[in-house]
Amino acid sequence: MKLVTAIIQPHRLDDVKSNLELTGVHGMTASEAKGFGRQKGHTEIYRGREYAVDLVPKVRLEIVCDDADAAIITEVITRSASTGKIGDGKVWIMPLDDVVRVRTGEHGVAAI
Amino acid sequence: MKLVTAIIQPHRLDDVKSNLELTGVHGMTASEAKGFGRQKGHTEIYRGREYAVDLVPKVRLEIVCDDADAAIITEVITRSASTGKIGDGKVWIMPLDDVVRVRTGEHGVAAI
Amino acid sequence: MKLVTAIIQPHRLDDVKSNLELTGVHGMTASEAKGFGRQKGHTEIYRGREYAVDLVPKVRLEIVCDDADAAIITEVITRSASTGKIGDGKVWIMPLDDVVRVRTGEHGVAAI
Amino acid sequence: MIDSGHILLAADITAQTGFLAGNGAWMLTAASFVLLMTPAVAFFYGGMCRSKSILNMLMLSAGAMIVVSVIWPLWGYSMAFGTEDYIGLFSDPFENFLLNSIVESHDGVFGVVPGAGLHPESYAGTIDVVFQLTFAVIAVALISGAIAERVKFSTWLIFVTLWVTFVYAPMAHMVWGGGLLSGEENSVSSFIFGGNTGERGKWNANVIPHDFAGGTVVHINAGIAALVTTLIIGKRSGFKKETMRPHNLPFVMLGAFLLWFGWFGFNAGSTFAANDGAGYAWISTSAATGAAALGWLITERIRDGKFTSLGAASGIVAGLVAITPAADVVSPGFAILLGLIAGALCCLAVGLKLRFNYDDSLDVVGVHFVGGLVGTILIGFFATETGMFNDGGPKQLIIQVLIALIAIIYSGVITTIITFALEKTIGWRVTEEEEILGIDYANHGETAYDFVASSGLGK
Amino acid sequence: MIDSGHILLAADITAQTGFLAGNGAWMLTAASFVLLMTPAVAFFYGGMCRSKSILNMLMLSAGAMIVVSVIWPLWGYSMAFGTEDYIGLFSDPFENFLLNSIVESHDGVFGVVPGAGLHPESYAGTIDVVFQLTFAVIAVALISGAIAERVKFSTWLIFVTLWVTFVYAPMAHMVWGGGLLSGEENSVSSFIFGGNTGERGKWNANVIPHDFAGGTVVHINAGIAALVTTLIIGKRSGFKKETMRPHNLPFVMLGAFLLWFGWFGFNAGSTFAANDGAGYAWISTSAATGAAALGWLITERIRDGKFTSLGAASGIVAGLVAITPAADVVSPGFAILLGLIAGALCCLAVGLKLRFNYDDSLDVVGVHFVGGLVGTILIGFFATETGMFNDGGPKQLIIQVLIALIAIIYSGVITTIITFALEKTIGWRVTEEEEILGIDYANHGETAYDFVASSGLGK
Amino acid sequence: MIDSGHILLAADITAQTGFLAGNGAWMLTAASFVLLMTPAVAFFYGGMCRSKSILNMLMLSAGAMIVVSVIWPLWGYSMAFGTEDYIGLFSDPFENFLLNSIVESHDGVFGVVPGAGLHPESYAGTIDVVFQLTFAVIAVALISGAIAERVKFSTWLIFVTLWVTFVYAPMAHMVWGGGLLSGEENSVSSFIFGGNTGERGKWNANVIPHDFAGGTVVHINAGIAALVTTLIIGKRSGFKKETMRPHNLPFVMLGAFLLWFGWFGFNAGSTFAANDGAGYAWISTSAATGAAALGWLITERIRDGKFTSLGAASGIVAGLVAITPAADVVSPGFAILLGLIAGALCCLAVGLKLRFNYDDSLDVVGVHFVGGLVGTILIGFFATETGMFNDGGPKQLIIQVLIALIAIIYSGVITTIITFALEKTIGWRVTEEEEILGIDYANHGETAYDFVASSGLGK
Ligand SMILES: Nc1ncnc2c1ncn2[C@@H]1O[C@H](COP(=O)(O)OP(=O)(O)O)[C@@H](O)[C@H]1O
Ligand SMILES: Nc1ncnc2c1ncn2[C@@H]1O[C@H](COP(=O)(O)OP(=O)(O)O)[C@@H](O)[C@H]1O
Ligand SMILES: Nc1ncnc2c1ncn2[C@@H]1O[C@H](COP(=O)(O)OP(=O)(O)O)[C@@H](O)[C@H]1O
Repeated sequence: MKLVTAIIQPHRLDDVKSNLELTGVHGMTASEAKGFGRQKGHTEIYRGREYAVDLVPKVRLEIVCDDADAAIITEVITRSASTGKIGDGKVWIMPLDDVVRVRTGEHGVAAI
Repeated sequence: MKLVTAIIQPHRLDDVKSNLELTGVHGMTASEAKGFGRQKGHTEIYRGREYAVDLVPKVRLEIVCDDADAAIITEVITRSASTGKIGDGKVWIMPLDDVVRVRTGEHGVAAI
Repeated sequence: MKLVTAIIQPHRLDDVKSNLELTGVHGMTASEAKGFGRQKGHTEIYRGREYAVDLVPKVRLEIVCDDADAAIITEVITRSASTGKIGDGKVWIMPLDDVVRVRTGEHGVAAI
Repeated sequence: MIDSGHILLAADITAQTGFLAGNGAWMLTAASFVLLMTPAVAFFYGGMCRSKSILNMLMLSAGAMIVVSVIWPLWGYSMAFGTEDYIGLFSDPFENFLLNSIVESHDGVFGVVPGAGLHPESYAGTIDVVFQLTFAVIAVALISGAIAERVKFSTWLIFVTLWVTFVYAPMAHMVWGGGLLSGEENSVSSFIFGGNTGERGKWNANVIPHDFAGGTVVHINAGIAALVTTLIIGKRSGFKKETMRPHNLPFVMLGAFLLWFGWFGFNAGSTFAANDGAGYAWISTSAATGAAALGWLITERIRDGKFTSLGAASGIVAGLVAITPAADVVSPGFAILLGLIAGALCCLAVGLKLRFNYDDSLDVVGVHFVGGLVGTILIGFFATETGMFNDGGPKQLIIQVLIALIAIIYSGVITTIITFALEKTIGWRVTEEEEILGIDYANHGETAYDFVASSGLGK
Repeated sequence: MIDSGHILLAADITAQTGFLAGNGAWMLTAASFVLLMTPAVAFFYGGMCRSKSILNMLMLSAGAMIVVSVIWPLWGYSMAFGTEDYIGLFSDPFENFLLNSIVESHDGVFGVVPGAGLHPESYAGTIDVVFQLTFAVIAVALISGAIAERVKFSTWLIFVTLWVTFVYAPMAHMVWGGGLLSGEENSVSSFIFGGNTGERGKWNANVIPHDFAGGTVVHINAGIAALVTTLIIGKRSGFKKETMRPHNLPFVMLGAFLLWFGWFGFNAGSTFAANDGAGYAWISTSAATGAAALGWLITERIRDGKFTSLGAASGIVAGLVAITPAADVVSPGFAILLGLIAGALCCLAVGLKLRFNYDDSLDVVGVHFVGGLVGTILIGFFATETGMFNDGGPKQLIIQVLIALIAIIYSGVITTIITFALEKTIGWRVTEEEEILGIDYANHGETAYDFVASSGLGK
Repeated sequence: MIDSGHILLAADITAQTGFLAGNGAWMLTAASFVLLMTPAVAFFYGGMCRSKSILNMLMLSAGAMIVVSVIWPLWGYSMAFGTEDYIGLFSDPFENFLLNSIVESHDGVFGVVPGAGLHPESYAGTIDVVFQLTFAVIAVALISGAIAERVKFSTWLIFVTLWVTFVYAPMAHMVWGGGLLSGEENSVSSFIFGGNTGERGKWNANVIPHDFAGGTVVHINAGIAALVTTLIIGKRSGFKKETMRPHNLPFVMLGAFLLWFGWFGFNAGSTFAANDGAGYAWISTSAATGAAALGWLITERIRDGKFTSLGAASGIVAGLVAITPAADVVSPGFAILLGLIAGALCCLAVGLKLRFNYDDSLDVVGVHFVGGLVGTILIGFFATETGMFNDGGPKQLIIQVLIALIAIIYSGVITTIITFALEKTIGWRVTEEEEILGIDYANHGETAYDFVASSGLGK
């Protein structure tokens, strides 16, 4: 099994989620993240002093899947999250030893 | 070494934590997450308009451990986090190349 | 490729970030986390009742890199994040199958 | 021989000026209360937006306070409450430019209102300026809810200036300053229903339009302006696709609570005296407000199954709005009825924007326009002496509908002109990208909250 | 010949009505201030709950405002302050149903209170209605803190109606309306200590129970009701296992600050006139409040090693509560002493619930019941003329203890009946699962905050 | 035969005491408003700190309210407004210790201020105590902004006690109590410009320093004290390295809004009567405030390209500060001008700390010291009769500069002594580690917010 992790623009989450559902992905875990990269942050001003915010809000998605599905999931995310602008994010794929469903104790693909 | 990642119901955190401690786990990292899966979210209503919240609050736990302990840790988490209701979460296990303790620079099992 | 994950003290983030930049790391993803370990939390008091907070605020950093760079990145983080006090955190390294840049669809090292 | 006339006079003047202090104390307080209503609106609205827009929402209200505080003493008060009348629409902006004749004392005595002589309802003229100022501030601030989260702050500041000058001040003049919508000789009402000149040359209209504390001047006026501006300025990016839930409901409640508090200045202050009438207005106001919140909550419970806090807050505001024109002429029983009706109707009315597809973002039309209309018209039925349910015949009702209509037309037309003019010149909207990223950063270079700075992730 | 009587009369009436304006101005203001205390309580309590319960907490207070605003003009005021007395417990709810005789003017003049004639403490009767209304609102709102985070909103609305009708209005009548706990002829005090009929048939009791602004009527009353309801309704899921820390301490402080502010209306308003006595009450109030906060903070520092902000906020409230019955009869020095004692005692008292295992969630018993009791009883020692430390003998002390006891019994019994009746019929609690998920969502279908919507994670 | 003198007298006294009620009503209200300004400052400052310091910020203000509420009736009022004068600096702290002579009524009548006789500006003496109390509270609370996020709470409480006793009360005496900086015979002004004894032995100075509501007594005084304390106490860890952005700008706005509201009590209350003068002061205050916010925003827009909400909030406060000494003597036009100047200057002045490297954390010097100075000095130009732009010659300007200077020296020196004494004894700072972890936890053992408890991560 694989774990696909994606860092995407927050406003792309809705589209990515619905496209993944269409592809047959029925579960995922999301969390807030802050990105640092080529995309530069912004500068806020407080009483005349500038305050550089170089961490940009991102959403992190984690999806556990069967080996065979990793590529297509990666593909769907990449396509739906892309706006063509710097800062669109990354997707990476990691090998998993096992996955368990807490409720039932099922292991492996059955647990996804 | 292994990294055990668990997505659990927030209100199970206390029990999971104490059971892990009993099992001899002395460190872990927790973070907020939002889950999407079989468990459906809820609907909030604002001035008559419905607002579907389909991301459900979860807690993510990450535990670095010796290869040998991964199974038992997974087992303890699964048991303590389970309520039998849909949405109890997942646990997954990944291989690690190495782990370092920042304070001392120790590597491997000594760093856990 | 590798994924280096670091759990560090929040107030070390600035230094770690700038040292990583000096080392040639141009991207990373950060997120909030709460640590549990040897470092004990603190006790708050509300109307005479004590309230033990044993989860300590931490920052999680994730950096995708070429196999060759993992060691040096780990080294830089360890050095810059260390204060010598209990609770300085952990760094761990995981193997990656692949990484994709969302914007362009590039794979592998080119995507970092 | 003692000079009884003199005794009477001396004692009388001192005594009457005793009223001045009492009424003045209440009017100063009431003015302060009403001023607080604009911050209250700011939080009521601010809590309802997304977290990326609250600062801007607060700034739209703050901008209204700032600009109107400056233009009101310049020409605003003079245009609304001067002595000269131009075709029933406004008075001379230069007559009291910078309040020159009001802040000058004559033999150590400033003027009093209303009228020239001292009587138990008198109070200092300078205090009238500030009381009226606070009404102008909130009227324009209300509009901001309809165009939330998308407009340039600089355009808003100019809009505030123009709208208070060309819409609010004239409307106040028309209704309260003896203009077209008042009961004076040159008014619409006198034209239709006639009247006669009474003793001392005072005009007695047969039917007098009733707008106690600003159902027409403030709420219908701001409500229709809200509709017009949102139609011209257009929808927020994502309207109807995203639900845009309130980011901070406790702030919405804070706003509603402070509005309720401040509204006692608005309504009980509109008797211009600390007398039984003020208490009467306070009673109607709280009774109608409680009832309207119940009306809204019950409607919601039936339709959606829940009593929401946003509903309670909205119902409170709807009740306050609806009782505003009527607070001095409805008995407690009718006040409760009026509140129930207003609460239920406004609850249903906030859905209209989805049907008719205009982005009245925070429901200014549904609450203020509809609420103001309900109160203004129900006077025709409920008013103590002139309402149909009190054997008053239909004349009051007719005139109430009429003044509402004229106000809608006047405000609608002039607001359209102003809004269009700004649209075609400096423009109203920030770019769509800026809007998505957040109007707070776009307009003000700031973000509202930073709870994580200590975690190092704030920057 | 001049008619001197007439001159005197004319000047006099005008002059005296000059007082009406002055007192009216202050009483209108005071009523508004007291109304604001309920939102203040809402935030004081709301900040203390967990983030999943704040909306409900705010709604319990809002619900009190909404319901009481409607029932007070209907029958509440009449039951508390009517002219007829039923066995010393309440007056006729229909005498002034919908305030019918109060809002009718007779020859253009509304009635005044107190009494019939005009004198320097008079003010308009309509204003008295609203001032008293605000006391009823806050009294019942206070109770909500004891049963926070677990009850159905609909049950609460019914409880508010019943409690104000059967507990608050009678209690106000008993103490302030000439009933059992007053100093009138048919009172407990006159029964025990006697009295005589003075000039113009007015009764002079030998000992008069003293409850200036509501130590008994509001705080002991609400405090005991809080204890009773929490005992019947039961503990929150997780009580004593989880610590349930306040989720928003700045809101708690906001609430405490606004309470302090509003309490000047409560106490300095309870002289019913804008005179030196009002200033005197203001002084006692602020002195006792400052001292009580010090008392609480010092106790905490000794016991826990820290001066907490929750402690400061709680100490402020404890001081305000304790000085309430006594503000007009204690010198500044005794006010400070009273505050110190109340602050320290309440600080210790909030621990009782853990020992005796009842879930008075936000410490209504520890602060209002104990604070109210401390103030009521210390009058027996500190009161200017009648207190033991001022050579007054023990009679005042005895009667103070007695009225407190009777109030506890009356309120305790009737509240028990009401709470039980609701428990056995519609029920009080949401399900445990709903409670764990959050009462806000269960009751209102909402969640309070959404700081992350812009990150896309809000839904 | 009728006794006309008696008639006149009777009617007159009743009539004049009619004023007492009216003025009293307004002064009680104004005192309450001013008391609310300190919580307003607390939120204004609290929102500006980092989330780990807001509770402490709120507590510094709360501490000021608590301590001053206790020491003011003890000796504070007596030192400032007693009848005896010690070398023009203060009056006898024991004369009215615990307000003994003020809270005693003589034949049922308490004393009134000002002066002994009844006249239209009279009001009850007890009310004067509370009005003055609220000024002392806010003056010392203002200082806390300069030393935010780093000092021990216990040291602060002692500082408050000493500063109000040795700096505030004397300064109030000097300016308003007939001391050195007043226009009395033994004042600096009379020494320089002379004067003469008029009828009834009253002194008429040729030039009278003007400080209407506390430009010198409150703002210059607190501003210079802020500078001195921050210089002695030292910078926050991370000053100039980290930018330390405001963690909750809506709270900053809330604070600014409540300040604006409360300031009507401050300024319109400083006429001590509910008369035309109060209305006049209200007008100047709102005009200057609006203009100052515009001045600040325009300056920012030119310099930084944005209209920030922090700028609007700061500009509002700068305007309120600057108009404080002048609100009764500038026409609306000059009020606007004064506001514009103050807003622009303060906006520039808050940058000084970075250039001169002192950590005036929340810009007390830049806003209050500079704003107070601007208003105090501009009186010399703008004042209605005595200002240079109104043909008044330079004398008023000279005396204004002089009193400002003397106040700076007095406050600077005594504050230095107090601050140093505390530094050398109990110490001011928490440890650097505690400061980094957060002053809230270090001082109060609490953290402000917990939005995630329901996620189980709160502990
Ligand atoms: N080496 C990396 N490791 C982990 N995350 C990264 C890395 N580089 C970039 N990211 C994440 O991807 C986001 C986008 O990267 P950025 O360089 O800004 O744009 P792009 O990927 O479009 O070239 C960053 O904000 C960060 O969250
Ligand atoms: N494929 C997946 N990848 C990652 N996380 C998942 C996946 N499926 C489910 N989850 C996480 O597990 C949680 C529980 O899953 P859900 O399908 O609702 O219930 P259950 O696991 O009990 O069948 C989800 O809320 C989500 O956080
Ligand atoms: N086994 C573990 N798995 C994952 N994270 C861990 C583990 N042990 C510790 N951590 C993380 O590292 C942080 C520091 O660990 P701690 O034991 O307190 O100190 P140190 O690493 O200096 O010995 C913890 O707060 C936690 O976030």
